[in-house]
Amino acid sequence: MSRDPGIWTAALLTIVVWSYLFKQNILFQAVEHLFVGIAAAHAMTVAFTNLRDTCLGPALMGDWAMTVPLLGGLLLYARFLPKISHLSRIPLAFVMGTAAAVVIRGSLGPSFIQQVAGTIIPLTSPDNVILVVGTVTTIAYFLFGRKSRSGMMDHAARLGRYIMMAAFGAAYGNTVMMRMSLLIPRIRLVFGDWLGLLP
Amino acid sequence: MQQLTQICVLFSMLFAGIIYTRSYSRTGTMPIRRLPGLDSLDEAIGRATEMGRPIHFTTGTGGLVADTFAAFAVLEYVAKKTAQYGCTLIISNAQPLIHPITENIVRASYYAQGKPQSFKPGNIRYHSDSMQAYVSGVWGIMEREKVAANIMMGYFFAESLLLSEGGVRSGAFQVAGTASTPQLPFFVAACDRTLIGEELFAAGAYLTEDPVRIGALMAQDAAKIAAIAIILTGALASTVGLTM
Amino acid sequence: MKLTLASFLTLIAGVTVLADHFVVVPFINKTASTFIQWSVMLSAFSTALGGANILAVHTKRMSGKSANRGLSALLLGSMVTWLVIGLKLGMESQVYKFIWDNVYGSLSSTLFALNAFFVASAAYRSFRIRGIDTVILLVTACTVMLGRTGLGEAIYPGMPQVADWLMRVPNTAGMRGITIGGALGAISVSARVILGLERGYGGSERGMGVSGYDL
Amino acid sequence: MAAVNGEWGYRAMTFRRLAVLDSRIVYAAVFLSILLPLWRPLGLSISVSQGTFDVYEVVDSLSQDDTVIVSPSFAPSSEAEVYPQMEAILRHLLARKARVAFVNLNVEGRMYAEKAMTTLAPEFGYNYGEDYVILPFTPGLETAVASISDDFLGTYERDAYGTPLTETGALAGIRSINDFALVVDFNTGDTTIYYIQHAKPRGIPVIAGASGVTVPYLTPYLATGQLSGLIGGLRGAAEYETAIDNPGMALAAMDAQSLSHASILALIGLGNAAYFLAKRDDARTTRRSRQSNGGELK
Repeated sequence: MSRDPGIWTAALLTIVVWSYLFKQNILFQAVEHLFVGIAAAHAMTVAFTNLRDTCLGPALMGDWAMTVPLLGGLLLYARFLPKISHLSRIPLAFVMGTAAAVVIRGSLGPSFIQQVAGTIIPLTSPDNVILVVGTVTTIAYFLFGRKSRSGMMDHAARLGRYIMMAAFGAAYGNTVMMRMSLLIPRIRLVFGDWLGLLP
Repeated sequence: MQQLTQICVLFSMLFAGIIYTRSYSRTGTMPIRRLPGLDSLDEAIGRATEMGRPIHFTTGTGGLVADTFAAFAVLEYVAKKTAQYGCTLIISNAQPLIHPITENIVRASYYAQGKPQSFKPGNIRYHSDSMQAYVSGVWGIMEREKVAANIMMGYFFAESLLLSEGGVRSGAFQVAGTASTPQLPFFVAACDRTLIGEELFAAGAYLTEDPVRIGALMAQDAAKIAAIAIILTGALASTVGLTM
Repeated sequence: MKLTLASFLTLIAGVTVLADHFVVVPFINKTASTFIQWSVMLSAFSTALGGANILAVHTKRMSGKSANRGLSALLLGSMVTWLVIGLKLGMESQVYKFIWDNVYGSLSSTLFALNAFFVASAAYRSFRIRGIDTVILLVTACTVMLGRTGLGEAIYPGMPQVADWLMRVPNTAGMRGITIGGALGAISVSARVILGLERGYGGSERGMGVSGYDL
Repeated sequence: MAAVNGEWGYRAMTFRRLAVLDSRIVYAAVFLSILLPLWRPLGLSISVSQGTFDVYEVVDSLSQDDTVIVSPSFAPSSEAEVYPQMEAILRHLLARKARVAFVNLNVEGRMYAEKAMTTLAPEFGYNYGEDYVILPFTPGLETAVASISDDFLGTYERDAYGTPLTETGALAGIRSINDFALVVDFNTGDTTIYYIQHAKPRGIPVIAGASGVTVPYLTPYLATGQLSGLIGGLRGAAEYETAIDNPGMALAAMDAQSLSHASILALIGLGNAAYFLAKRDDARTTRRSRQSNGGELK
């Protein structure tokens, strides 16, 4: 049995989390609240440290470019003052615009054009045929118009649904191993490092 | 060349979107087929109202990405319906930036339904940006507040299965939607209904029947037909030895 | 289309960052990267909004007669203590590191590892021969699971190859189709956000007259 | 409810109960099937695949004069899969008497290097500084790899503990990346691809250990020869332990994997059987009650 207070803490908490599997209980609820408290405080500490180094510091040193996010950041808190609460939309609107543009940049090339281009392959092997047919029919599944998905497209879409199910099944089976491997270190901690039962 | 193709795709989609929007505004006939996954949202809301128990909604730990934008449209719909039926709506957030946005959406929806007094800011909750802490917080809500329906729309990471199995344990009816391909298999296995990939993006158009969204959805359809045509022609051409 | 300061900012930010992707103009490239940097900082500022929400929800619960008063007190207590330790002693301090490794670290990896149990219970519940969809799901999942351990090889030596093939061909095809559709949806919704159209306009038959979500 | 009391109805209840088996039984099955083999390893043998054997061959061809870069670039979430790979390959490297330089592209890298060498160095008589060196964390991922490949000595003046590299015997003969014999990257991300793009063109062979999820992204590079070998997931680690004839944590964990997979498959089978029987009995009960009710359904 271990004498390390760190291992004791970690092992006991691990057991409390496992107890949730048996039944929701007061210990788990306590741990849940403790956990959210620590995580939220950690996020704030990290955010504050980052802001101090990258924004507040330079802004106070006279870097004008950093006074803009500083003002914007303060505007976010305007929502707590009923009279000027609408001002908090301004920084959010700015972030939404930037984020949306970043999404378009990432989706246009790698997720759309390159995926389409990657499917243009010679139909010389059964694998290639399945790849092309599978991709095309899956795309057909996502046709939403009444007109665009009729006749042949509807049959294609049904095949596409089956292809997707095969993809989901395979991906599920493939992940099982990784998910199982997550449990191994936890069991080693409780039964090995803490209780000293494992070889 | 790459950039040029990208610009062409972007502008042709915009252009097609405008044309389809105009034609829909003129004719007014709904061009979208029925989407059972989205109809199940009404089922979820109805069930919760009947049982007199709350609905839980979350956008996952994904930040401000496209899936989350699409989820906002679903949230707007759900918030309006719950305001209308007097059912409690609880929202869990993992991203601090998403938190004020969801709050605004729900507030605006309650005002639009003429029920500003029913809006409770305390029902929109932030559980820190740590995935596991957020998951444990959501479990707590689902069990303690006896949630009748759990709606998960947005971009999810490994919390997908943790959240949905937690929902199963508390007996909630679950509808999920995401375009995150690694997480889709888990939602499909664990939830009652799943919006797969682009179906989530169709939600806004389908639920609100907003002409702009419908027009854009039809433009997406046109782009998909074009993609199918390009793939098939290209593949056939390269089979017979033509290269581009 | 009503142009407000907010929607104007969305448009400017969106168009600049998008233009940066297509053109090489030093001014635009510089502005775009500044914009992205600012957005990151604004997200950091918003963290305290989350903290404020936790504070508001739980102080209210503590002042009420709710049965969970103790839990809320625990949450606020741990949050405040932790914040003080983090800001005062710093994240490099011994106390912070001890709790970080043994409390936070242990809780997050154990919670994450619950996935091992859930991946089994979800499979047990949903891989049922109910219709053609579930049959496909069941067969492919079980084949890949078999192929990934020595078990499958014992039944049929080619099982690992079959599993690899399932991952390489049907899985790629299906996921690629979903990615292509999803990308189009993403482009379309993001373009609407930039243009201020995703705020909803007009009414509809379902009586869901859209006021738009204001940001 | 007449159905419960009837002969068939009773059986249908049993099957139905099985079909909606309490998930706690599923959890218990998973838990035991992982715990038991860790406690008492079954020692199921596994075959060594060609891919793993290729890696073995590359490492086995090293000699005492060779210096190798080992890069623990994995994250704690995949530690269970990738760390055993690293330990197995390190054992082999140390048995070949190769000198090792740990390059850390992740914050956690140094921790894993220290953890591995704490047990392995005394076992193989390795001394820090003379036989192996741990280099400091280098941020920047792709830029870090590019900079190491361009100018190794420029990137590193000191080791992770602040000792100038000129004072460490292990790297005495190293002027640039070309003086290394091999790069071994243990990854859960794109780091192997960075080594392929930046170190490989300078003539250094690259081999990799990867988590199961990452393997599909790296296999294309094997076919083109840009990657000289790849071991994947826990299974790869177990195969490597078999290849070097040193059964370790991966083989024990592999037993746990096999058993847990088997129990999930068995549960799925059981669930389906129960579901079927319950459905069949339901149909019979309905038929019988229809007869007794004069053909009327309730």
